[in-house]
Amino acid sequence: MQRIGVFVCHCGSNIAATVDVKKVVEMVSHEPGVVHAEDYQYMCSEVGQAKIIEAIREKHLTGLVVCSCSPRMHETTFRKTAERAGLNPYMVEIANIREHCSWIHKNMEEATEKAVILARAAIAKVNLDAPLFPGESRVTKRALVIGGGIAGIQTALDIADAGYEVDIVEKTPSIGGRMSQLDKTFPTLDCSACILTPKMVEASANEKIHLYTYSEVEKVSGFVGDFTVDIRKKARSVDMSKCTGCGVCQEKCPSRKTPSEFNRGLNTRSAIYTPFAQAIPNVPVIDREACIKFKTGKCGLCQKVCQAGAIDYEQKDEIVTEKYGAIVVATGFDTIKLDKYDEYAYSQSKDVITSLELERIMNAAGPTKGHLERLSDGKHPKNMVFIQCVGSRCSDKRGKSYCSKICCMYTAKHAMLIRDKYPDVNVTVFYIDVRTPGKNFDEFYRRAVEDYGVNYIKGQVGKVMPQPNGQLLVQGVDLLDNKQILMEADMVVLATAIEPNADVRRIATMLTASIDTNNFLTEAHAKLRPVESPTAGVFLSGVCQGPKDIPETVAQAGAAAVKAIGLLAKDKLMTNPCTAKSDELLCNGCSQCANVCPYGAISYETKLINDHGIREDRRVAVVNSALCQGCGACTVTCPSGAMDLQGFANRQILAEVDAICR
Amino acid sequence: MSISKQAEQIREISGVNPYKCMKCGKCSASCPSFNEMDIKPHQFVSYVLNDDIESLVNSKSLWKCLSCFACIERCPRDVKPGKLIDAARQLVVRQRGEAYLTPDEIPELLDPDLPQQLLVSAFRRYRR
Amino acid sequence: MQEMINRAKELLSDGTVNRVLGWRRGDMSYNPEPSYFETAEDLDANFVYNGFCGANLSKYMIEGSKLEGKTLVFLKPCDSYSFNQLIAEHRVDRDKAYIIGVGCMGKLSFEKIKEQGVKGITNITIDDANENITVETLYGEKTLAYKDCMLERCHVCKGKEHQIFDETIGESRDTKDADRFAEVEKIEAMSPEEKFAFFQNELSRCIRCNACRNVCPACSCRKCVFDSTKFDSAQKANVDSFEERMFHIIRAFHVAGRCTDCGECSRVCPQGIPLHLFNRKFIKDIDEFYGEFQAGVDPEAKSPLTSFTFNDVEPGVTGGRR
Amino acid sequence: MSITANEEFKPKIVAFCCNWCSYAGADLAGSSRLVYPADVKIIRVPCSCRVNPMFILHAFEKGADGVILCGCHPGDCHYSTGNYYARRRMALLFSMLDYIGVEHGRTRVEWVSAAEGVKFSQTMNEFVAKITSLGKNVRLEDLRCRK
Repeated sequence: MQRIGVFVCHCGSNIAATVDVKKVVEMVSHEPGVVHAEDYQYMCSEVGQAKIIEAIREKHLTGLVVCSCSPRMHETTFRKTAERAGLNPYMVEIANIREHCSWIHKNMEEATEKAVILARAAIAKVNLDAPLFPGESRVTKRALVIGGGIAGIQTALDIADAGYEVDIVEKTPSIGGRMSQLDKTFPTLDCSACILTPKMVEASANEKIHLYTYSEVEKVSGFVGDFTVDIRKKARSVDMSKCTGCGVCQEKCPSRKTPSEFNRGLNTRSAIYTPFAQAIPNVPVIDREACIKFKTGKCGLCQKVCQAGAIDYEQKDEIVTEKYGAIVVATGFDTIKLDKYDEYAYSQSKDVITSLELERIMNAAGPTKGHLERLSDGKHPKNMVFIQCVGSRCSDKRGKSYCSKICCMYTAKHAMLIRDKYPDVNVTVFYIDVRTPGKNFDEFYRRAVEDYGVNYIKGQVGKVMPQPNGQLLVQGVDLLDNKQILMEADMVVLATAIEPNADVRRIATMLTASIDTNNFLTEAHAKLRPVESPTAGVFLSGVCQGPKDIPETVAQAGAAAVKAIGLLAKDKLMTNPCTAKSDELLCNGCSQCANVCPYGAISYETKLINDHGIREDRRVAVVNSALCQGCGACTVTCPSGAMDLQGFANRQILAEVDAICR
Repeated sequence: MSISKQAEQIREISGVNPYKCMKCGKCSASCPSFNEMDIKPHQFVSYVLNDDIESLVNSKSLWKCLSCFACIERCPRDVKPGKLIDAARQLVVRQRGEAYLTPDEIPELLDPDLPQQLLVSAFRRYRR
Repeated sequence: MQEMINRAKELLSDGTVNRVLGWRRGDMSYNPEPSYFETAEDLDANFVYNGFCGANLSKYMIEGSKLEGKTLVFLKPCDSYSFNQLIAEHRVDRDKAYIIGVGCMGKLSFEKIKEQGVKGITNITIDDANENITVETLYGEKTLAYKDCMLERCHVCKGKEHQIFDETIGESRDTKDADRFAEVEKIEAMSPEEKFAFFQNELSRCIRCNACRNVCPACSCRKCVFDSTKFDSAQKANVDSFEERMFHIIRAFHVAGRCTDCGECSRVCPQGIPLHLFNRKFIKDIDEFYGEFQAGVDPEAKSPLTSFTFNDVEPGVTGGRR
Repeated sequence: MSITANEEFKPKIVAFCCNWCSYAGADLAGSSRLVYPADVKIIRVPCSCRVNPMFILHAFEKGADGVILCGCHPGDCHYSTGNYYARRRMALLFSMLDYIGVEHGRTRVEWVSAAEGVKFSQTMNEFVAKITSLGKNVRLEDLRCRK
């Protein structure tokens, strides 16, 4: 029989306001095994923990039940407390009487009754707890960064700077990401390429950093400290070791009709291409869908003109398997599709564009060589209308419920740049709210209004109507004036909502990292662990976690790097002792458990078993506790009940059920 | 009937939660009858929230709304001012008792200037 | 039968096998029982194979696999599914078995014979064509159609093909003349009250003798969870209908995806409870939800409960189908 | 059903929640103060695949009126595939319970992510209402346990 101490926390008034903690103490003190019960204002405080330690020592407690907040919050705290008093940390169970009780119930009697029942269930479980001891696992001193945008590059640079090997996997032919598509950056208006390119060069030159461009993560197995990752290096059709990056192949390529991904489809590119001039690596790839040689077998022009003999039509995808201790996800974002927003006429008029498309138009290397012109007729616009919150802050099914965060600032930037370069252009911005929290951000927006004369109108646009003369008729509202507005525009720019890159779902599944309803990766704690995913060893960098601008992305990239470095700096990790364990005497050796194990942690051995005097060789399941993550899939598959999960044993869960149904 | 009871009824008939409104004005920006209205579509919500159903019911807007549903279609917050105004109309119509529109009455009411859309939506709404 | 005995004697004498697993003559003509034979004399005197040899010998090979040398085992077509399933679960050793697939003309049920109003049975003989059986009783002879006396499972026969064998002896007959899931569908169509009453009635007869469990080739655990302290589900002396229900559901769940529908549970139940209705419900659901699956056809195939697809039906949808 | 008219029926409901998504979703429901009836008691399990059909039958045996299993959304399981197995197991178990005449609606599976506090609370409210309308579980309870 255990000697159990029950500690009921008031959590200030968080619990005590709705749960009669004194009554809980009184009720549980009669439970089997309970030899001590007390309550305190804040159990997690130093004083509270000291009370626990004192009780453990004085009453020789063998098990603890803490009735407090969620175990996700303080289970570790109280386990450490127990350990300090010499008790095995796994002899601690938490009854969650805050999140699952006091915070959601209003009636004191009801909440108190429930708190007692939850405490009883925890007591029943502790009664069957057994001391558990963590094992050790090694740490591979190498990190993987998925995504080669500014977030991934910064994370990799920081990790490499600490002296660890780091690989970047980027699915496009070059690193650089979204930032490489931007023309200027707010709030200082410096050129995006000017600040990004040096970082790209630094990443490629760093001997600790290895770039896998035009590559994708194919498979991930293992666990924190010891991930095994298959990387598919897609066939580039160009030998990277031979190519000099002279660009002749791209000039000569006769297939030039493919929409340029980099220029958002506003112009076309050749079948053999680098996405942009400063691409790193500066080695083109052949788009086999577009290449005439691959489609018809005829052509081969690029091979003929390549002095270096780098073109290799025979190249095949290659799978590289690497081991990593930590993985950082930096998969970034894309703009949403606008097919559900017919009212803005995006699909009807070439002169209705997204802000990212405007970035390309404004860029000297873009489709218009940096000249602001209408894509329909090449004419210089006189009136431009910017529409904010297109698809953002929409709680209907068409858009995204969140604020995309960056649009207010980049729109101010666009407006300012246009007014600066072309003072003859009238710029009108329709906004719902202008949101500019951030250092020098509001000043930046005010400059657009005060110094550059940008016309900001509070109110949304209802409809954009393309006219037969090529003009766009914009119907909006000025809410402050209470007037409907009908104005002609030459170009309309939509501040399109951003969303996580479509690939993130696949990657999250491989990493068993969770994603929210908007496909953003979930952080381990919204406030306190914002760069860690709930999956140990997986960290988050950049917009894959939530909308953010460049300074925030870089800051988070650094934070993710620090977390990864902290992990890589360890030689060994303690493993979770709540693993599956097979009872050899009961095991049939039927292999069903191994069939469902996601980690390949179960193997079979033929062992000499002494079953109550019967000695025979039997095929029995053996769990590798370093690989087992403790999901319990095997325990349910096992027909004989030989497989059980330590810390969540069959008998323990049944005891909890009993306590609840009593 | 107390005012707040009316406001409650409007919410019930429309199925709209006016608190969801973020005051973006897209409804007013979309409204073809905006200039005819004394209370503008984006203001409907605050009249309901402020329990001033009286003004809403007595407004010109009540009968100027074409039920074209542009605001309902485009509202990013699922607030749908068009449904609110429709609910206010329902309130009035219900108070009048049996005076629903019947197809026989239509020819008398026909006006060459009447938009076709109004006719269709009138049927959609009132022929029960 | 003689051919089987002759071949068994040959294999014994040339040392291919050390023993023979077959059916031994019982005290009555209708109750042969599974047994080992180690000598030619024993085979000649006691080996029997006829319409009453319903017993599935596969499960005995779990122990047979542990014995010295090879064992000759006779398997009927439907028994061979069970053997394959046991191979899949590493419970029998293929190399320790010499399998002779024996023909099967459908197996008989003593209960079915009695049900036809025959009392005071002293002896039963089967004609060579397996068309009729002659029942000698205290009150005279009676002839019954073979078909009317067959086990339920033979009316939904899985076919004449052996799934695994080293050689075959004898002809088989496909006796299928009913829809395998007709009974299940009938119950599914009942109201919840009728269903509950139906099973309440059937299961109230259970005496928890464990015959179903002991005969079942899928129920081959070294120690059953119902006998284990780990689950707090060990047998209680004071059984009631509730516990029978839980026992039979859990037993059916444990063999779900592994049950070959051999029908042994229903055959051996001394209380005549149609236990196959549980297993067949799972089989039917598995077929419907996850595609047709017959345990014991391919030892390499993954069982439906240890595999999945990304788009499986949701439990809620399933529960509310009707 | 043996409930007297003046005695309000308070169902006993056991909710198995996986540690990574649904338990966190329940926590979020708590920190967002999203009320649901106190009749629901949550048991934390590492993964929905840890839930043995036996646990569910056992709960009913001991007098639970409803059992709900919550796990990560398919595809989002912390252990990659656990909920896919749970989905098959529960599909078959629930179908079997329906087959033997246990009112369906007493068992439910719901996928609730860590971000879905609202869904968790809504689900529990719905489930409690459903169980309350079904009344006391008399078909699966072991009557001896009531003594």
